Amino acid sequence: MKNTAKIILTLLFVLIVLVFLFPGRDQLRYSLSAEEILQEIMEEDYEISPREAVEVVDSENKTTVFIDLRDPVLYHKGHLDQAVNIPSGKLLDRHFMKMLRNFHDEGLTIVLYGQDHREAVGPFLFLRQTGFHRLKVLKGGYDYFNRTAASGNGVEEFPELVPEEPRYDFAALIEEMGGGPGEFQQVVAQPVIPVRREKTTTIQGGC
Amino acid sequence: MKAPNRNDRSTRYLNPYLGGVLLGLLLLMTYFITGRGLGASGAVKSTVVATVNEITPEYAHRSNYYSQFISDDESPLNTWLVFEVLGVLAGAFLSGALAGRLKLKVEHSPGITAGTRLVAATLGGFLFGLGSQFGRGCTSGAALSGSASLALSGFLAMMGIFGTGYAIAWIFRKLWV
Amino acid sequence: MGPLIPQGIIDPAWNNVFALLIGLAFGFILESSGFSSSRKLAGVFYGYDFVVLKVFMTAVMVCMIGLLYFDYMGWMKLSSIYILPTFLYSVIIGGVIMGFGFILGGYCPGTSFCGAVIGKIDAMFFTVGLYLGILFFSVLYPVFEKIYHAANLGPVQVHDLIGIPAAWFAFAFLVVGLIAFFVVSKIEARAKKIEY
Amino acid sequence: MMMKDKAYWILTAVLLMLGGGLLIFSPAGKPDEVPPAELFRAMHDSSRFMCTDEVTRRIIEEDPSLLLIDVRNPESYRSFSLPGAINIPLTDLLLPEWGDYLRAPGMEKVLYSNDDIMAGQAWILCTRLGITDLYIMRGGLNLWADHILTPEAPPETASMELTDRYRFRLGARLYFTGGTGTGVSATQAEPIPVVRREKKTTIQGGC
Repeated sequence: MKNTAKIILTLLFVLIVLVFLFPGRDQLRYSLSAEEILQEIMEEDYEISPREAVEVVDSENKTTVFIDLRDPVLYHKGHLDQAVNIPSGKLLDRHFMKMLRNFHDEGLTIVLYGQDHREAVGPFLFLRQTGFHRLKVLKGGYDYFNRTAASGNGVEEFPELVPEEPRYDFAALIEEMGGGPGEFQQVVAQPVIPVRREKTTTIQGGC
Repeated sequence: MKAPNRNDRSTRYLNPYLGGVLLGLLLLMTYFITGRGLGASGAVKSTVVATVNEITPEYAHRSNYYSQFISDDESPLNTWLVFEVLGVLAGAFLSGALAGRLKLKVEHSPGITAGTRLVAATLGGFLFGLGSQFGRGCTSGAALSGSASLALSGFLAMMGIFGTGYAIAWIFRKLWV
Repeated sequence: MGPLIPQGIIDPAWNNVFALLIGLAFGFILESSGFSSSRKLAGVFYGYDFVVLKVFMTAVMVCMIGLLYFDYMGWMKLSSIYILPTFLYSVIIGGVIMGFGFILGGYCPGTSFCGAVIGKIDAMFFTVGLYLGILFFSVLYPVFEKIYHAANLGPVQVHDLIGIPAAWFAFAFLVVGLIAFFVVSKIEARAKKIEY
Repeated sequence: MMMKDKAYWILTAVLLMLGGGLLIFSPAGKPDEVPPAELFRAMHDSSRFMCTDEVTRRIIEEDPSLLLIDVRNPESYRSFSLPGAINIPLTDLLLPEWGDYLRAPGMEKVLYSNDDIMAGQAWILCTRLGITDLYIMRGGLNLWADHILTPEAPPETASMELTDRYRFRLGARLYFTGGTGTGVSATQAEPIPVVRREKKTTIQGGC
């Protein structure tokens, strides 16, 4: 009996070691809870405007590194001065991750940008949640920066390139086309009091 | 393993750690297949409900308690736990038979008579039955499955059972040692 | 993906078949670990045989870790299994009564079935007592009803309550359990040998 | 005797290893969270977007499995939002009372804002928390207004597909504005071709 016990336990042990070695899950972990990150993007200023970016690019002391998240082809067509190209889909590749870590450990602020603002949203939130805290996003992305930089010191604004700015007065537009705003029955959602869902009723009690 | 008599197969048991690992894996498998743990006292409850329903159906339907477990199209005995306990009986019999432990006897400490032991056992069973209803499960249903699934009630039941056991063990030592 | 039957991966018609098979294994393990002997079981309270503690705690640890791994691997979410709801007063009262029952009877329900089926007459009496106890409860249910439903905390889990990740709790539990095994084995070795 | 108890030591080794593994693997977050690597994969999956035409089609069909969620602030929501949408401002996204909406089983939840920046942020946070069947309306209300309220007529030589899509948009505009739209002659306003199932794929292809 004792031998059987030994053999079974040893087999189990081997099996477990194998399970242990094979999944090879990466070491990525969330360093912020979802609530914390939400609070941060709502309250903190994590965007840098194209104007600021122009200044940063022109300034001497390097405390900032720009990461170009676009495709290498687009990157080669033109990018911010000294920007490093890390295509957003390859962010998790080991050497890119290591590169980012190094920048971060050197105390540099990492500024992400894509062609437009949207491209940087995912990578920003992802990196921010997994431990990068000196992290910013170039507002409006490369397009907005380019237009601003090209306009020199002009006061030109490009509202169509500012993220989340409504480009229309939607209600007015609808009205103009013949439909009154009253057409839209808005459902005022009642926050439901969360009913602790009885954990699957089909599974009934133990004893 | 301390078998008093090396040649006597009937007192040779599985290594407790191996038994524990196997039991744990079985419990895990049970969770994986059925989504809930093991149990035992629930089967007795079903038997109680079934007999009461058989004897006085009106009372059973009127009672807040019994009516929870009675449905018109199915016998109260047709539950998962009843089948599980039937399996337990078969499995234990098999194991006992293989190890040569099948023997009709009253097991009691030399300090007490068989009669005392039987009275104590019945009383103990009565209390355990009562307690298992309060605890919504017995040692296997509440303490074992509950603790394994990290349920607070499982740990409370476990602490209740073993804590009380240790607290009063001295009083009842005559029964055992 | 799991649990298999509630998720419809295995047809619910198999439910009772699995119940039988799982029960079979359960009974076999309990009996062969020595849970069919009340004197062996009671040993845990008198220091001469800690088999209950060892088997029970090992099973809890193995299953707990297994469930957490299943959860981590995404095979079966911890939230998809049945978590016994906590009715605070009821479970404590129940636990205390069961403690008395354990000391007096020397069995718990599952083990008494094992004992009864291999011919322990005391286990059979225990089972009869069990039946009577549940009958008693069910008849007096109107009296107990209030306390039975009092202080419902819902299906709360320990790590939620303490506010630490489940893995930490499991690890702490593991360490405590393993140390306990070591200690009780020492006690066991020193205790007066009892023949049964 | 204890020292010789091999079973105990094997058990200890195995369990401690497994337990240690849990400590390493388990994210600091809550158990239901999607691990970072999976989140990363999900956020590069373009199926998280639902295009404006698709959303419009389903609004018109009054698809009961569609739940529109406006994540802008309450003022913007009150002034204009899509019919049937509920308002969960991004700030309040993670409040427990919204859980029942976000986790409503069998519903396809579509997040939108003026652009798809805020909706994208909301999508990432929710996905991390294990919420599924969640989409972003690509381009947000701005693009929706471009496409549906001010559709651009395709050139004469355009393919059938483009023409059909244009007609669909005109029809949809009629649905939303509810009247004689400016610049739409009665002949142009074809009956809405929404019920024709086979169109679905071609419309989807356009976004």
